[in-house]
Parts: sequence; structure tokens; C-alpha cells
Amino acid sequence: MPKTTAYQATIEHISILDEHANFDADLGKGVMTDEQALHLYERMVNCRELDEVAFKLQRSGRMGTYPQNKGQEAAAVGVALALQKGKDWIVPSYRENAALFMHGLPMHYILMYWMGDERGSKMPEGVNVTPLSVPIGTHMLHATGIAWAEKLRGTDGVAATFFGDGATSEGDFHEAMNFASTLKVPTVFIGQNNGWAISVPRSKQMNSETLCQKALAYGMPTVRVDGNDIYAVHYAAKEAVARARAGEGPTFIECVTYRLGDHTTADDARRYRDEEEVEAWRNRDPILRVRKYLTAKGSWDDKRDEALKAKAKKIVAEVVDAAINVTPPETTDFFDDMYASLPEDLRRQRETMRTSSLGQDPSQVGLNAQAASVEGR
Amino acid sequence: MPKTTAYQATIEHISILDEHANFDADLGKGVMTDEQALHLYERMVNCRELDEVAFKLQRSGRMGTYPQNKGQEAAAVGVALALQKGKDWIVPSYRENAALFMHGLPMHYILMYWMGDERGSKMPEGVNVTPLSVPIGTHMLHATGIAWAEKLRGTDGVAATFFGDGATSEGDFHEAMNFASTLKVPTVFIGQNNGWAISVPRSKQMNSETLCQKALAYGMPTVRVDGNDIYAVHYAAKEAVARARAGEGPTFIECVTYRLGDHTTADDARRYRDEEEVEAWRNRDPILRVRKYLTAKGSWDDKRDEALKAKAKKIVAEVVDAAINVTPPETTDFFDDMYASLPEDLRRQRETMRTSSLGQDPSQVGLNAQAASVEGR
Amino acid sequence: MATLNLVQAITLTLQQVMQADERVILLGEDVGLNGGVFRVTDGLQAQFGEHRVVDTPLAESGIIGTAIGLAINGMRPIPEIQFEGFLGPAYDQIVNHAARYRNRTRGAIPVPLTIRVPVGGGIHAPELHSDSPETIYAHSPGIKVVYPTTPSDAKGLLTAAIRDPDPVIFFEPKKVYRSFREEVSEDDYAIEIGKAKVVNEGSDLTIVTWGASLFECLGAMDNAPDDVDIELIDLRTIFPMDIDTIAESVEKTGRCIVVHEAPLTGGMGAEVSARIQERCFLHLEAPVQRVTGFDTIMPFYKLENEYLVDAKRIGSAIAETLAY
Amino acid sequence: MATLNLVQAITLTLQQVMQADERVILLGEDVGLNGGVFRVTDGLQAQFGEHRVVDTPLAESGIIGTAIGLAINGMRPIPEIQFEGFLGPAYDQIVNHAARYRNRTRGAIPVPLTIRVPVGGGIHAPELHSDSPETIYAHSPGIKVVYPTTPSDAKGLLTAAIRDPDPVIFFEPKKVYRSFREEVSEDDYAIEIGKAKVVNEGSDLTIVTWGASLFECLGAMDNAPDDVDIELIDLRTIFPMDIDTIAESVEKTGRCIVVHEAPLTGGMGAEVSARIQERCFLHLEAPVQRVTGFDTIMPFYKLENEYLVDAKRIGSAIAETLAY
Ligand SMILES: Cc1ncc(C[n+]2csc(CCOP(=O)(O)OP(=O)(O)O)c2C)c(N)n1
Ligand SMILES: Cc1ncc(C[n+]2csc(CCOP(=O)(O)OP(=O)(O)O)c2C)c(N)n1
Ligand SMILES: [Mg+2]
Ligand SMILES: [Mg+2]
Repeated sequence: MPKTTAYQATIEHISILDEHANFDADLGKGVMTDEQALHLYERMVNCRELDEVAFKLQRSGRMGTYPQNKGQEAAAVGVALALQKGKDWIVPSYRENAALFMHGLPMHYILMYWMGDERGSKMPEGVNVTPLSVPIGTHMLHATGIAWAEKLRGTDGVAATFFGDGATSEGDFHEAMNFASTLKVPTVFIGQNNGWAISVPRSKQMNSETLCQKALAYGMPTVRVDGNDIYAVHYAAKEAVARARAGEGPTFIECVTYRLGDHTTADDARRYRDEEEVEAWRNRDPILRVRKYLTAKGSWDDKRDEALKAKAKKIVAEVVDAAINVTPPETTDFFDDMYASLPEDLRRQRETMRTSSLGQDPSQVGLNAQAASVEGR
Repeated sequence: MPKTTAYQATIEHISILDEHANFDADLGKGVMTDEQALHLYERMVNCRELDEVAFKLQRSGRMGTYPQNKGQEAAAVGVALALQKGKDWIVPSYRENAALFMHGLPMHYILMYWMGDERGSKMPEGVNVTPLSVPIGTHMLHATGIAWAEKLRGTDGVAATFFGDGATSEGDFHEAMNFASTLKVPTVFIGQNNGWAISVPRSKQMNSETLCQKALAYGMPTVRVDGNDIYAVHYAAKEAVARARAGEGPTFIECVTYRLGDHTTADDARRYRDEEEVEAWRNRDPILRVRKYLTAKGSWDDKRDEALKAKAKKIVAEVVDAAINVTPPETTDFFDDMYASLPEDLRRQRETMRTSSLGQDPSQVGLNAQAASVEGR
Repeated sequence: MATLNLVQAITLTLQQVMQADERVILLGEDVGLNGGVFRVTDGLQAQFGEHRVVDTPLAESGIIGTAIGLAINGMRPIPEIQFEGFLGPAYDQIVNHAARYRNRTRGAIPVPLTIRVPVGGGIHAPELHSDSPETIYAHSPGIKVVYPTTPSDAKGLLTAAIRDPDPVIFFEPKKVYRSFREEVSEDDYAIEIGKAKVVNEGSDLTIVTWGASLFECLGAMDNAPDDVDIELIDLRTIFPMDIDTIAESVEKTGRCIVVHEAPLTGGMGAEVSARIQERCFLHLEAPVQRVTGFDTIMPFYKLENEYLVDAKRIGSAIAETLAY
Repeated sequence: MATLNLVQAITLTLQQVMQADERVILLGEDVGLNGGVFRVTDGLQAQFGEHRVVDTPLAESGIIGTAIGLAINGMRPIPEIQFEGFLGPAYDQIVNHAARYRNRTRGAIPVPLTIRVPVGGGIHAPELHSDSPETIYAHSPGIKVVYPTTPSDAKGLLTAAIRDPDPVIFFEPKKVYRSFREEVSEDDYAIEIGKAKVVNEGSDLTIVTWGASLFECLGAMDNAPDDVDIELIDLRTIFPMDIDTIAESVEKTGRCIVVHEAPLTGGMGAEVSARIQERCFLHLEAPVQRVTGFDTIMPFYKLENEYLVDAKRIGSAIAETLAY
């Protein structure tokens, strides 16, 4: 028996509301109500407004480096809508702020975080969100573990984790996917493929045309969706979450999207990508197409839209005030949560704000002189 | 436009000389001459003999832990035959001794290595083989880098690397595959899928039915072969090496095989796997089927076979002598190759074989007493 | 009371803790049916089931990373890393995640986690199976590093580590695993993390050590002249370090030797030495001596005994320090 | 002679070395068209092409692991790790492979490799962008750890590192990257690895430091009373350590302070302190003081200045040490 087939696979691509705001009636049927769509629309608008203001805060020196989410809001809200707040978990990267807000993270926490304040990651009770994750690709393992705990306890919570195309190159991505699939835990992996990892394009990041094909390595169900289409994202997320909740294991969802802004405020994307490319994607903006579609449908109009945008400005203005006017941290705050209880030596460091022994115990100063004089006598 | 196809793939399985010694004439045509087959057969027999003797050495306390290759010799020799000695590189794990011997590693080096002697990894000039690798899954990156150097220099050497099914779970496997495919370097990845990682079966190691499907994640050509069939292995290896040499990038070859012995001499496989399973695989022994096939074909006979086995015993006996009678290492050997030139402090440690300051500089001993007595006066 | 070796004491502890606390699970390579390569978890899967004693894929970062997730979501995972040489792939998850979560979330997300790791040389093992990386983790804020030597200390300290609300690396000196037995209480007891143990009282010289080297120190003490009165301290916890017990001893003896397997440069012996001269400067009658591994790769086993500290090297250091 | 800041001095060095040696290639995240996030490799891809200045996938273990392979096969790779906080995923490849190859093959397979890493705090960067892990690698036998502070030292030491036949981690204090300029020779010159530099001669007290803290030490010296005569030593190489230069100085001054950003416990300050009291025991008039980072996670930037050593803390230590 000569050559036979060892393995075969096919992966679907899903698009419902395309960039021209054309809606696929069959596939789109019952994915979400117009009310839900409008809710997601509002969430995206608020998030976008926060991005614009955050950018100005950084430029005016009132905030450190900040990564805009601009252009990628659909994946965040489309997935968040499929998850149960306070029951399911979100293990984010840093480009899905809208999802965190939908699950209870106060908006000003995000600004505090980027203003260099750990209190921006001090999750309020009942907010099942882990902090933004800076070391790329390393946090998805935590989502696998969090989901595993649900399975061990026999509860049916789900853990959804977001990450970028670049993140899939890290070994930890591989291990998080393999553990989740092998242990069959309720994790939903959302790969936000925005085509770039800072200045590195997809083609230099991997030789694979898609992210979704990476799921095949783990025998994990996967689908590729238009990441700028809240309907397509939500369609896939609903399925994945249902499967996870039913104990059928993890799913990998590739959301094809684009970051309309620089990588962060410390970056200048013009150094490495063409304006044409950016322009093309501006036309695929996830926010525009929802507005266009719902307006055409008569479920929305310009007047309400103006009101919404005005409200967004107001909300974000308050958020900025909250972040800027937060009481300054205590000098010693960074000691207090090192351990449940501070070891003696750290307590000494904290009390004296010194590491040198004489600084920690001034009574020692002059000892030698005394000793010498004693000998002198 | 609703659901479309985002990705599609099919992977072939190749078998030429099956476990009943049936030979597929079409596929097997021109894969290798009978002379070559006999050469590989002899290499496998020698390797098997070394395994048996090594086992006894360990049991009789003359060697430390040793991992037998028993049952997996075909992948080693089938690949090694496709590589050019002294030009191509082999980056091994520890179950492909026969491949290393074919590429010039003196057989007694392997014993020296497992006898706790670094000189077993002191590769002779012209032997393009890296040492056995103990940290699982971490060495394939070196093969990717070695191949990359060939590409950068414009030379057409190839780097082949061997590893097990368990090794594919390490993040470094993922990174080695991704770098190789993205940089399009001449690496050949040989996954020896023997179904077990010590006591952990494939099903607890991954949710994927095959190893080969993991290559799809990287857009890397891949094939699955009967790893106990030197013809199938060589067929795939020849193709992969040719493609690599031609600058067409890496290939992943899954060799389906089985370890007939314990994981190592420190292991007792009866704790975790059934005798039936082992028995079934004994019948698929890569050595038996070659002998059977070539004998039936008239290219081999029992008399020559006896002679070959006798020769193998003689060779291995000499190898054991060489390993056991090697001059003992110098006490200070482990200092000498720490750096191209020894830093002053290490030189002091080496000369005195001490780390304590008074041990390194005995002239200091008594200094305090002297000082005291001086003060005393 | 039972007479147990180190392996048995740890197995017993794990069994008792798992019985008492549903949230405790064991995960790692070969820890299930095979009972771990050192048989430390032998029988536990049979007793507690495949869900609580889990054979994971072969990936240390994955083992620790998922354990962190388990801990975040209310479990008390006890991952095993098969040998200390394989902590490497997990370094990032330990140091940059497990150790930081509580602090970076200002207490909102603690990570109670106990990482069990066989450590050290002397068992004729292959490459990368005989290292001593305790300093790497002691220098990484946010993790406690426990390193017991005796079965009874191991039981009390492991119990404390598992109950500790913060991540702990629990090193198990593999050379001691089956080297001797002692009386171990079968009751539930914990030994406070961060407290050294005075193994032997003395007035002439202090020896501070941990792990298998303890027995080399005892050997050196046996060989020392009868009139030499040595105080031997088993540090037991590397971080936080019990400098008070050490300082108290050195203020009495005026002389000190630190003994460990890890390389000299940047090893914890340096920390002990630095702190002693900070705390006991005017009491010191001789420079603190460090008898440690050399600044080399741990050699393959033919030469490992040349590398490891032994009673002879310690004995010479004792004589030299006393004669200084 | 040119007047260059640290970034420019390193760029110039890389350019010169690449011109002189075909085997040298740069690899890392965003080092190509983007010129690295700190622009250290700016313009080099344009000059030397995509094959010699390579944007790799986002995987630090992959960057170092493939660089090891490149080095084994005759190249002289210079990988860049974007920030020291991301050395974590590469720890295993550095410590268990790069550092060991020569020794474990008894010299047959050396790994000439220079790993460039921006290091340290003080630039208001996000989480994990401000750490000081030099001790981790100084305690790992087989790697040299270089940590220059000034542009001219950086040029000479980087040249030496790249020509060194063994793996070197080259830390670049990012706070200094653009903080000042100095005259740098455009000629090809190397500064021997393992030699400290006496920045200022003095007779009352010795300060040993490295990296950005050097400038805090200078600040403290400015604030010190005029009659206080301080000797300042820039260690420049963390491993191998130039203890001779330090000991010579302390034998003269009798007093010493070690200053670094990394946490206190297990930091290289402990090694310096331990070696000083081993070498200069009878000359010491005060305990060696360590002015370092605290044993905590490096705080987010709102509090980073509370964590970092500053002229004030150093100044107090100077006064206290002199008054002891
Ligand atoms: C482990 C690690 N390496 C490098 C970096 C520096 N870095 C920050 S973001 C980034 C690119 C991430 O790209 P991607 O995963 O595609 O996410 P995106 O920013 O495009 O949303 C890099 C290299 C990091 N933060 N962590
Ligand atoms: C990084 C690392 N983790 C764990 C081990 C311990 N160990 C040695 S061999 C082995 C199993 C390897 O299985 P596989 O990759 O399938 O190779 P095989 O032994 O089956 O040929 C394990 C877990 C190791 N050597 N290195
Ligand atoms: Mg991206
Ligand atoms: Mg296997």
C-alpha cells in the first residue's frame, strides 16, 4: 500500500457585515439583536474616544507610553458579549480595553495603568479580568490554567484570552494551546491578527498565511473571521463559548483586523508601513460599518449618533479626571503587597527606605570610633 | 458572501517495506540499492548490539543511566544516508546513535558520554554533529541556526535534527519550526513518534492524532512515514534534503515508531505500558523486516547474517574496551574549557581546588594572630 | 511517629495535604501512574484520581504557567519540575508572573503555588541533572525559596509552603532522598518558613549550610579536633533568610564558614557573608569563608565529586579560619 | 574623535564591526527597518542589507537559540533582546546552552555570541521594562557579563565582546542612552573585558558601582564635604569581576560602598562585599555598605524613583560609613 492520507483539514472563514456594510442575512440571522448591536456600537465609540484622549494625554506629558486599540474594537466587544460578566474570565493583552470595560473594569483603571500606577490593575471584587499583560504571548497559559480550574471544580465558567499575531510566535502560545486542547479545558483563544508586531509584518513573523491554521497543530477547533465585523466575531465567539461551557474544550478564533494607530505612542508607524495600507483599512473601520448598517436599517440616525458621541466625550472626560486626580501612591506602596505578610528584612527596608545596614540601624554609626577610643584608654 | 474556505491541507503517509516485509514496488523503485539497504542493515545491527551491551554495562555498575535506541534504528539510518558526511549537520536528541556513527562519531564516544565523561562530546574534526541533548526539545533551535548560517554563507549544507513526540510540546520546538519556515532555511526536522514520553502516552501529550499536522502551523511541507521502514524514511529524507539543498526551505518528517526498551536504564516501562503493545511492536522491528525482505530477494542469506552478527559483537566489544580503558579525566578538566582563556579568579580556583580565600592564599592564615600580637606589644 | 526517608516524608505530606484540602492538585511530567521519576508521588494518582494527580505535556513553562492560572482561580497547585536543570524553560513564568502577580495587582490577585524541584548533585546523574539554582530565585523578589535537608523538616516546611498564600519554590536535595531515615511525626505540623535551625551548638566557629552539604559539614566536624566547638546552622529557607539566627551565632563565635553546592560567584554564600559583616563587623575575628561549588559548569559525573564540597575542603577551611 | 551619546557609540561600533567582519549579523525584534525601539541599529539594515540585519519572529528563546546555531556554524551573531524584562523566555537557551557548549564539548564547539540588552530603570517605561538582572547571568558559569556606562567604554567593550570567542551579555543602561555625550575615538579599539575603571581617585572611601547609578554616585560625591576624598570605581564588567582593582582601593581607603539598581538580596553587591572582606579584612574600618534596589518588584514608574538608588541615599551611606 503506497501513499495514503495521514491527515486532512479545512477551516472556515466567516464574514457577515462586510466593509461596505452589506449584511449576510442567512448567516447573520439571530446572531444579535439591533439593541445588542447598538450596545456594542456605543462601547466601541467610547473606547475609541478614550483612545483619542489618551493619545493627547501622552503627548502633553500627562501619561506614559499608551497603545491605542483604534480599529480593533470589534473583536473585543464581539467576544465580550458572548461571555458572562462575573462568571467567565478575560485574560487580555492590551488591545481589548472595550472587553474589559464591558466586564466591569472601571475605565480610568486603564489610564492609571499606563500612568505607571499598579492600582490600575487592582481588580475590583467580581471583575474576573487579569491585568493587561506586557510580556507578549506569556499570559495565555494563565487562561488555560484558569479554565482548567473551572473544569476541576465542575463549574462551567469559561476563560477567554486575547493576543496578537506576533504573540503566536512565542513558545508559551504553543504550550497554552497544547495544554488547553490536551486537557480539554474551556478556553477561548482570540488571535487578533492585525498584520503587524510593531514594525514586523506577518510575512516576517510566520510563513503561514493564516493564524487559524496554527490551531490544527493541537487538534483544536478553529475558525477565521472578519475581525472588524462585530457580527462575525460574535457568531464565532458564541459557538466557541457554548462548546467550552458544554465541556467540549477550547477553540481558536482568528480575528483579521488592523491597528489604525501607531503600535504605541512611542512608535512611529510611518517608518515601516505605507499610508495606502492604512487608508484601505480606515475604510474597513468596525465602527463605521455598524453605524452605516443600522442607520440604513432605520434602527439608528444621525441625531442619536451625535448624542452618543457627545455622551462619549463626557464619559471619557470624567474618566480622565478620575485617573489624573487619583490620590498619589504612598512612597512605600510597592513594599506592601510583595507577600501576604512582609518578611522582617523587607519591613526594615520599608521603614527606613534604606538597604545599607548603617542606614537601617543608625545606632551602629560611630561604633568603631567608640571601640577604638575604648581600646585607646 | 457567507462561509468561505480560509485554509485547507492534506498530508501524505508513506510506507514501502511494511511489517510483513511486503515491498511496494512502485513507490520503492530506486529509493536505494540493495547494497545501500545492506549497509543500513549492518549499521542497525551494530547499533542494536551496542544497546544490548550498554544495558549490561549499566546493570553491572560500569555505566550510568543509558537510553536504548532499540526499535528506532530505521529513522536514524534512513535519514543519515540522505545526508552528506562532513558537509551536512546532525543535531540529535539521544535515540539516533546509528546516524551519528554513520557521520563519523566514534562509537565509544557515546558510551563515554553516558559514563559521565565530557570527552564523549568532544567532536573530532570534520564530524558535523552536536552533542546528545538532554534538555528535551531545546536543541532544534540550534539546527535552525546552523542551517541559517549555511544560507547566509551561500553554501548548501543541510541541518537535520531529531527529537521525540514529547519534545514537540516544548515551546522551543514551536520557535525552531517557525524560525526555520519563516527564514526559509535548510533544516530537516525528524520527529520520532514512539508514542511515549517516559510514562506519558501520546494521548496525554497532545490532542493531535499525528505529529505531522503540527507542521501546518508553520506552513512547512510535511509527511508522515512508517518510521520502522528504512525505505519510507529514506524516501522522505531524500526529498526533504533535496528541497533544503535547493534553497526551498525546511521539511518536517514524522517517523512513526516505538521504543522497544525502557525509557532509560533508570526506568521500568512495565509500570505504565502493556506487554501486548510492546509485543505487537516487536513484530514491526525495523531490522527483522529488512533481513526478511533481502533474504527472500536472494540478496542476503543466513550464513552472511551470522557473520555480520559476529562482526557486530566484535566491533562493540572493542568499543566497550575503548570506552572503559580511556584515561581517567584530570581532576581539573572541568575548568579548562570554561572559556577560551581562564579568568584570573577561576585560575586561582583551579590551582588550589579551593573557593575560600584562606584556602586560595594560605599566606593569609595567621595574619590576624600576628596583627593581634603586634598590637599586643 | 514513623521512620521515613526524605522521599517518604514528602509523599506522606502530599497525601495528607491532598486529603485535607480539595483545592490541592499535583501536576507535572510522569507524576501520575509512574509516581514521578523519584517515586515521590507514587500511589497518589491511584488514591486521588487522574484529575488531582495530572501527567502534563512535556513543557515546564506550560506546567508553571497553567499552575499560575489554577492558583488565580482558587486552586492550590503543586507543580513538579522533574529536575532543577529543567527549571530553565519555566524561569520566565516563575520570575515574571508568579512572583509579581500579587504586587502588580496590589494584592488583588495572589498566586499560592508550591513548585517542587529535586535539586543538587552527587547521584551520578546525566548532564543538567545536578545543578543548584537556588540563588537565581532568591534574587527574584516575590518568591520564597525553601530548601530543607531532613525528612522531618521537609514535612513541616512543605506543609507550610503549600499553605503559604504566596509562591514558594521547594527544593528537595535528591542526594538525600534515600540516604537516611528519621522519626517523622504523622501529625499535621508546619515549620515556619524563614527560620534557620541550629543543628549543633558551639562557641568557636559557625558553619552555615543547606541541602546535602550539611552531611559533609557533619563529616568535617567529626574530623575536627575535639577541643574545637563548632556551631552548625541549617539555613532551611534561602529566602527570606534568617539572618538573626546567623548573626547571633557569629557574634558568639566570631568566625564563620558558609557552605553550599552552587557556584561561588553570586551564590547565596556571598549574601550570608555580606550580611554577617554588616551585622557582626566588630565581632568578626576572621574573614567569613565560602566553601562552595566552583565557578564552572557542574561536571559530568566522573568528576562531580571533585566539584562538590566535601568534608576535606570544609575541614581545611575550619582549620584556616580558626588559625587566622 | 566624535562627540557621541551611548546610542550613537554603539551604533558606530556595530557598523564598524560589521564592515570589518562578514560573519557578524544582527538579529532581533524590530532591529531592521525600524532600527530597534531605541534606534541603536538605525540605518544598519539599509547599509548591510536584510540578510545581515534581520527582523526575527517575536520569540526570545528562538532569537538566542538560533543565534547559538549561527555561532556553532561559523557566524558571529549579535542578537538584541528588546528589553531586559524579556530575557526571561531566553534564560534557558543562554544559561543551559550558550554558556555550556564549550565546556561540555571540551572545547570542540565554542559559541561566540554577543547578546545586546537595554537594561535598568529611570525612563518612565511600562511594566517589565526597568529591571536589572545582571546577577542572574553573573551567577551562571560560562557567560561573561559586561555592563558599560559611558559611550567610549561601550565602544571599546562592545568591540571586545564581539571578538570574544565566548558568549557575552552586553547590558546597555537605557537611562544613559541619550543622557550625555562625550568624545569617542572613531578608531578601532577594544577595552579588555574584566577590568574595572577608577573614575575618580580618593583616599577616604571607595564606591563601587556600574550602570546609570554611576551618575547618582557622582551627584553624592558633589554633595559630600570638600575634605572627603572618595575613590569611585566603575566596575564595567560584572563577570569576571576585577576584584584586584577594588581590593587595592579598599586597602587604601578602608571603607567601601557598593551601589547598584538590582535588588539587595543575592545581588552582585553581596559578591563585592564578600570578596572585599575576604581580601581586605584587616584593612576594613567599617562594614561594606550596600546601597541598592529594594527586595521588591521594580515599581511602575510613578514610584520608580523611590525604588532607584539616588544621590541622597548614597550620600547618607557615605556619611555613615565615614562616621562608623
Ligand atoms: C516577551 C516580549 N518580547 C518583546 C516585547 C516588546 N513588544 C511589545 S509589543 C510587541 C509586538 C506585539 O505584536 P502582536 O503580538 O502582534 O500584538 P499587537 O501589538 O500587534 O497588538 C513587542 C515585540 C514584549 N513586550 N514582550
Ligand atoms: C526540558 C526537559 N524536561 C524534562 C526532561 C526529563 N525527560 C527526559 S526524557 C523525557 C521524555 C522525552 O520524550 P520524547 O521527547 O518523546 O523522547 P523519547 O524519550 O520518547 O525518545 C523527559 C520528560 C528533560 N530531559 N528535559
Ligand atoms: Mg499584531
Ligand atoms: Mg517519545
